[in-house]
Amino acid sequence: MLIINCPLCGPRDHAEFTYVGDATKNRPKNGDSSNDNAWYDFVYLRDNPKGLHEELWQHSFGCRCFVKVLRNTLTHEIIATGMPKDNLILKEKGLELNV
Amino acid sequence: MTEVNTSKNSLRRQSGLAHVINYGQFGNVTLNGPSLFICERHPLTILQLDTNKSKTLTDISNLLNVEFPHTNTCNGDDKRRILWLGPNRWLIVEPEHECLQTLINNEFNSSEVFLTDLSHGKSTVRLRGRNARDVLMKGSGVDWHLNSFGADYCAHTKLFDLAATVDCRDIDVFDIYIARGFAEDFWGTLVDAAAEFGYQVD
Amino acid sequence: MFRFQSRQQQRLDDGGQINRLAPINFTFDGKKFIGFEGDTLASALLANGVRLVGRSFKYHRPRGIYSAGIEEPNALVALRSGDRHEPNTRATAIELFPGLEAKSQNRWPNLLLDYLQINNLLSPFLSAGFYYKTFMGLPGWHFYEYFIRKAAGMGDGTKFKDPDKYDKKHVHCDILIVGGGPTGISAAVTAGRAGARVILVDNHPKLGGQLNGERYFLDKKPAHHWVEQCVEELDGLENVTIATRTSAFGYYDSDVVNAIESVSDHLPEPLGYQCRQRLWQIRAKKVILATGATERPIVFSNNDRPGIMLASAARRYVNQYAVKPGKKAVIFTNNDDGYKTAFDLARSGIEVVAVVDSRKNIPEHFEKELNEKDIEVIASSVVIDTYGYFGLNSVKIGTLSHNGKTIESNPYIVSADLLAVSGGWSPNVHLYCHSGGKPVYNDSIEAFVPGELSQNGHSAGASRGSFSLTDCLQEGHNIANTMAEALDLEVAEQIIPETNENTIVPIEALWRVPGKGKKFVDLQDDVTESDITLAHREGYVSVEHLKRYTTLGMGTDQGKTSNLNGQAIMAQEKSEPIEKIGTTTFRPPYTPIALGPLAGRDIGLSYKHTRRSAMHNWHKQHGAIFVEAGQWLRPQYYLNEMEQPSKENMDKAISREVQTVRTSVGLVDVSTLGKIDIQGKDSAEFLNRVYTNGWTKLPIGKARYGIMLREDGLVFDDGTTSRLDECHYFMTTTTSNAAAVLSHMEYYLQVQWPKLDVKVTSVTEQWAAMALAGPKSRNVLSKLLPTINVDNESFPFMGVREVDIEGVPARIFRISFSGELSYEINVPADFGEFIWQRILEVGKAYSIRPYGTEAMGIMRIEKGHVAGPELDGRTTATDLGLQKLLSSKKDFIGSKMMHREGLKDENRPRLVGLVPVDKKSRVKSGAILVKDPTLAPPVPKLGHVSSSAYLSPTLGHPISLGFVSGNIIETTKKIWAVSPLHNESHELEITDPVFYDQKSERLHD
Amino acid sequence: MAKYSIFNIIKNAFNEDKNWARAWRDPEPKKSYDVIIIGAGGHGLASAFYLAKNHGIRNIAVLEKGYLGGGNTGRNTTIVRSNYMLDENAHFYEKSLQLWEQLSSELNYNVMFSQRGVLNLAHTDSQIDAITRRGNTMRLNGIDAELLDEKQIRKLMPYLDFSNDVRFPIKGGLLQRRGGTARHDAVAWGLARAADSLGVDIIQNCEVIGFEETGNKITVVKTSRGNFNCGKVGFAVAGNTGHLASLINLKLPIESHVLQAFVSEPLKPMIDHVVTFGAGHFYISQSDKGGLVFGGDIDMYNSYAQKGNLPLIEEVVTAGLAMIPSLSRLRITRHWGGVMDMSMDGSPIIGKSPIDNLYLNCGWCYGGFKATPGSGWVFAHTIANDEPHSLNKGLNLERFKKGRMVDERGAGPFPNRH
Repeated sequence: MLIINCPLCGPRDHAEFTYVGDATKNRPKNGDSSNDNAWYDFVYLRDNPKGLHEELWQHSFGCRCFVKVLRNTLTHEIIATGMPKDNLILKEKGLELNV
Repeated sequence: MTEVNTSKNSLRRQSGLAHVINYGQFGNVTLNGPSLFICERHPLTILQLDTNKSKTLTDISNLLNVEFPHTNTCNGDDKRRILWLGPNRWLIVEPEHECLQTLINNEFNSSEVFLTDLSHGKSTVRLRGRNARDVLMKGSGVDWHLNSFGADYCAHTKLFDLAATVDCRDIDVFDIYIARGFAEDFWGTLVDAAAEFGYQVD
Repeated sequence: MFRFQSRQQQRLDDGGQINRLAPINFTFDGKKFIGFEGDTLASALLANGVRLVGRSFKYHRPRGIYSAGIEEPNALVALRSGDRHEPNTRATAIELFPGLEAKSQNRWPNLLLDYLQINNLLSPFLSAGFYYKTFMGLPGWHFYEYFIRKAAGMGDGTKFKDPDKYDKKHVHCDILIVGGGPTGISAAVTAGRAGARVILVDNHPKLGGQLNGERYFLDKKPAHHWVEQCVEELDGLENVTIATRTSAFGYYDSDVVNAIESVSDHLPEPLGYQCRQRLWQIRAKKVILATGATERPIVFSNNDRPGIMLASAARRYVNQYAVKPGKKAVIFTNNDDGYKTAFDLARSGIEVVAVVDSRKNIPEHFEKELNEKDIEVIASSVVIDTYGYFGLNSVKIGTLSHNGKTIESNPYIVSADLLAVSGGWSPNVHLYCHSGGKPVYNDSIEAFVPGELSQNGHSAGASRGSFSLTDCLQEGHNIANTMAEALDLEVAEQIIPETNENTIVPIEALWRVPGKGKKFVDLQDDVTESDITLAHREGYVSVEHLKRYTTLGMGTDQGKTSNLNGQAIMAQEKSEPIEKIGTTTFRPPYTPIALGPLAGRDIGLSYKHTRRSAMHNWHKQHGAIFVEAGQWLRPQYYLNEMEQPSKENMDKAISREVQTVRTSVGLVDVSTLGKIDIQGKDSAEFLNRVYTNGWTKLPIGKARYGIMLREDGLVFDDGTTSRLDECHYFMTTTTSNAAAVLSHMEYYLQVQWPKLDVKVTSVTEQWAAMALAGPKSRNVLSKLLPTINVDNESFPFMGVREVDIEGVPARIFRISFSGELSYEINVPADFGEFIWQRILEVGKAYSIRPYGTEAMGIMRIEKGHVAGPELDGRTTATDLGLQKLLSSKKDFIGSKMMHREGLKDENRPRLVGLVPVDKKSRVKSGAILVKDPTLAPPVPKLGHVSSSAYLSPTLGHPISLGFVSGNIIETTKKIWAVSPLHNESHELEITDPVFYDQKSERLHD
Repeated sequence: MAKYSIFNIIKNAFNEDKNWARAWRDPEPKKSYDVIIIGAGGHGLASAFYLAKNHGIRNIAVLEKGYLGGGNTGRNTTIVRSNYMLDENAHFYEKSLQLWEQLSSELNYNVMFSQRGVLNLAHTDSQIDAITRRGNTMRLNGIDAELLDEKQIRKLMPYLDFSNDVRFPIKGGLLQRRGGTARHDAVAWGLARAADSLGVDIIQNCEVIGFEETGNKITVVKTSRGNFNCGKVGFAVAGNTGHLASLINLKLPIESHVLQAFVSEPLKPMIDHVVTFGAGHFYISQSDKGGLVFGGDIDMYNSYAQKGNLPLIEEVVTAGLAMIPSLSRLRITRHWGGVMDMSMDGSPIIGKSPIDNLYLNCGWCYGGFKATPGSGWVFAHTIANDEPHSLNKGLNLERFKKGRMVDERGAGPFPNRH
């Protein structure tokens, strides 16, 4: 089990959250002239790193906030959590990005 | 325990638990009597309030004369209670009497304050007694220890696999809010978990 | 003093931690015995002179009791009977309780005369992996398998439901201590005094661990005085919880440790309201692993006979249980531990024939006591072989050559009925490894010990290779203090008691004794030395290959006593250091755990919570037959009082309900539809982005139908949304997608478009919803709302009204799923049942009736409305004939990806109506559409039937919705529906999906 | 290669099994290989075997970072079936099933392929409709399938819960009799032995650490045991594909997720088929050793950790007891996790890649084990001919860009929902 520290509610079992996925994907601006590759990349392609992974969870049984989590996919260690706008990787810079 | 109420509809307002509650003492009740007391709080007015205008917030709390609580806490009493729900979102709970919604609507601009009536969407159960925390421990991974979850704390969590809001009214008194549709099942699970301690339903 | 008389011929007259005043009756293989409170089944059997308790897995060799703990490989029994039957239970871990019933396993017809002992003779042909090399030809493996399976397996399963209850518990603490031996107790005292929130778990009925099995003195008093004194202090500390009979079985992520509390396994059956077992989910800031160590055997010929056991076990039987495991004992050891056993056995009046020590020099500090007790030590010698089929009767001893590879001089045989073996101790690093740690090899103790830390679980005492009692006590104290400091608690004092133990002389590794014969490495799975050498010869040399090829360590004991020996032998064969060979991965659980506690109370009808609408109980009382809709229960149809549930009555009820709606008026519970309240000044813009059609121009008081796509351009969900106010909307979703749609919208609002001022809230439970449908629905409504004008002009199609029905605030939407004039009435849930009944009363005049999901389903098919079977996550708006809802004037979710070539392909199956040519055949949904039903596979598939109405009471014949490849629709009007599963095929006519009221006139006036 | 047979077993028994030869060599790597397959799991070994056997290519290396068969091949729940609905999957998995039926004799190694039958339970009318559609499609594709009603299932599996206090009653099920189980390790070992005997170099403890490219071609594979020149390269490292691809800056529509499994203590025969629950994530079969093998769901979050995760085990067990209440007092001896390549539509990717001489065999989700021989068969063909076999045409990488997803569940581009 993972214990995720919700920035608002505090540490909770991951069973209270719904996993959304890779938080580093940028959605192409809705307005922009359709760039197929950008959309293909956003919807389908993943870095799928073995090591640090910045991901989104929704605290669906709690405050319903979307929470950003920086987690090591090899050890499951959670390095940091924050709100969607936070850039955890920058925050934790100095961390080697592939463990 | 049922709240006093003056609502013209009270006679017809039927709780989601109307068909499951049996009053009396059950489970492993010892000579010192039951160590748990369970009852429904009904009918209640439960109003969700959204606003990101702090000024407005102060005005409303003056109107309701209850402070809006900070993250993971609650303010007020059984007459009027406000729970923190999420960012800029609160739950106002009181025994049904006047129309709280109109009260607020008349005072404030609907583009600044967003109200959602959830009075009928939630069932409320009060769990009281020296083993109350032991029952909560069976259903949720929140740290229910008095030092981390004392009076006026609230938690939105997964309790016996249901989305629940737990409000610590007092050291061993808890109000639990769950979705009305699951009320009957939740009640069954709760009393089953309470049986080993012996409980009384009033 | 009164002493109970019983045939416990091997019971010592005094000593031990058993209660001689509390005799307990039990049976083994039907024979009656008596033991004492404090016994395990194993100690009670030994007390009664029972040595043969089981048969081995593969060769069915007679086996006895090998250990005194959870590591037991041999003595597995079937405990209890009937619906409480528990196969493969370790006799050494069963607390004796009155009426205990145990049976031996894996033998037929009985323990003595077991036919499959033939395997023992065939063993030369049954070496490791033999089955990979044969049984390949016809009639195929499945044929041979039948017999092999019968021979394999251990105990029997059961057919009955478990009568016992199970429970779960979530706890938190600062410091979790696993293991209540000297280390754990010492740690608990220090941590407790420091004021930390402490939980101490131990799988035994009482604390003490190894101390209970030894004759240690602490501060000159027997060790149990110290234990009792500590327990008393700990019980007094409210910040300390002691959980006995609680076995920590796994160390998981985020420093979560799970344990099983055996609440009533030690009782004949649970007391009222008591559960059998409880699963603990322990969230700890820090963990102290004081899990001790396990003694291991030495591998020599016929080292598996009843009467052969671990040296420490023999010691524990005399010391803790006051049982003589034998009369004449030989001790075989490669370390000091064997001497402790020799002394304790001798002290208990067991004749110790000899201590066979593979080491050259005997530690001096033992000489005095050896002389006192007149025990002979045979140095640099080994046990070569043993004798006695059903139980040990003699032992063959020989001297090791200098290189240890051969036996010198002429061996000799001594008679003995007990052989106590010590091959050294292996720290229990299991939990440390679960936590992510990698063990490292320690030469001084010849075993793996914890290496670097992975999480916050620190090992202490024997579990990190510190075998001296003083070290254990000291380490427990130290680690607890270090942790207290880290937690900003004040450090506590504790005076470590002084012990009476001798200094320990390092072990000299001896893994296997040279020579021929069947030398067992893994006693439970009958893995022998030769299996391992064969594996090496054939190249299965990595530890995992070794394990999987020979099944080493794959039994219920997971190789607690065998893994290291096996790995060491492989290392010798490869002439590599053991370190390099490594260990197999330690997997949870540490000891096998029952499934019951993992499910807790979520069994039977509580498997998944049931969700009920506000009118549920009315439905129940009025003949509703319910159907699952996700977690919801919905009325499928209603039977009249006279009708019994049956296929015919079902059809009757459904047609009845459809006809009522089509000709008069009906009422259906639609509370399960998802309802979402949307507020905020950007709501219209937001809806514009989530829906494919336009929303900016929707006036207040109007509803609109819309579909949502996923980012990949396929249809996600559909429903209506109504504008209640300038910035206030009310959305409905399908029942199954209610939660998904809410999260979907929250995601875009919080993550993608945080600037939009929109608030969404689920109000599904707040509103009880019912659809009043049929040509007479307006009449009913107007009676219900005498003061309001509900005629077509003032309350038009897609109109929305907020009204008051007899004092109940209601929202009424003039929308229709059935295709009839229809009003969806929403009232606050507590009023649901009341309003529902009022409508039926008012509707009586028009012979109104409630209808269920079946009738609703038929009518939506008649009307060509899509639902679940069409919205299957693989269809585009165009597939569904909804292309007109795709706005080209704006961007919306999915608007980019929906243009990919595969999604625009002309040949994609598109929604059609289907009517059997004979106008009566019932076409199954799930039938496949083909050109010609007589074709042989593989048959080209042109589409499928998605939804079927076996009879449309309205049209008087069956109808279906389905999908047909675009190119076919153009060219053909007829097609075949085949269902090979039912040997059916029917010719169908392809029609428009809207069968009923194409112009939708009935909706509009 | 000394033939395995009952006679040889007896012969060898008389000299204490001293004459058995190594099952496969432990060769010193060569400087250069025509084809380098990365990953000595079932798929990699099968690919090498069929490259050598069907296409006459012999200068092949299979690189394995650990020990062969140590990945998902050695930790899956060993189920073999071909009960798929969509053509792209159905024909491929059926070919694979046909190869299974002769694999033991083809390899002269008993992989214990046991066609005991695989049953998928249905608990609602809509589930019945869904399995009906699937079963009918199978039959039209020439794949065996039977629709059973509650009575027939009761007869076949009396231990299922047919009582009244059950939350989701059993309404019917789809049975594929030709489906079943196989001994997973034996598959890897048998393929290794057979491939080795055809000259394939299986190089264990050899981790790939990078690639050298010229133009749009891989020229050198860098490993912990030195650099090898290569003609063509094939990835067969399901679970680790994402990581391996990152070494050559290739992004794929794949996420790694952990699938949980566990096994009970050995018991006398009690469950004779493979049964899948329809109202929760749970399936079960009994191994020949007697252990009940339980499979469930994935953890839902990206992971490369082959770890057990208890909350998920609890969920799976709860579903298990809902299906078979009498399991309650039986015990679990070990639970573990395997790392799955979860693709964006739940179907595998097997074919060419954007790099000229690199071929992909990945995205197997839970389908990997049953695909083993079929995967090797078509992958070998694809590598040998530089174009896909008709059976894996539809399972290409471009399908996502082109909007031709193969989505059996209709779950959309969410890897953890397939």
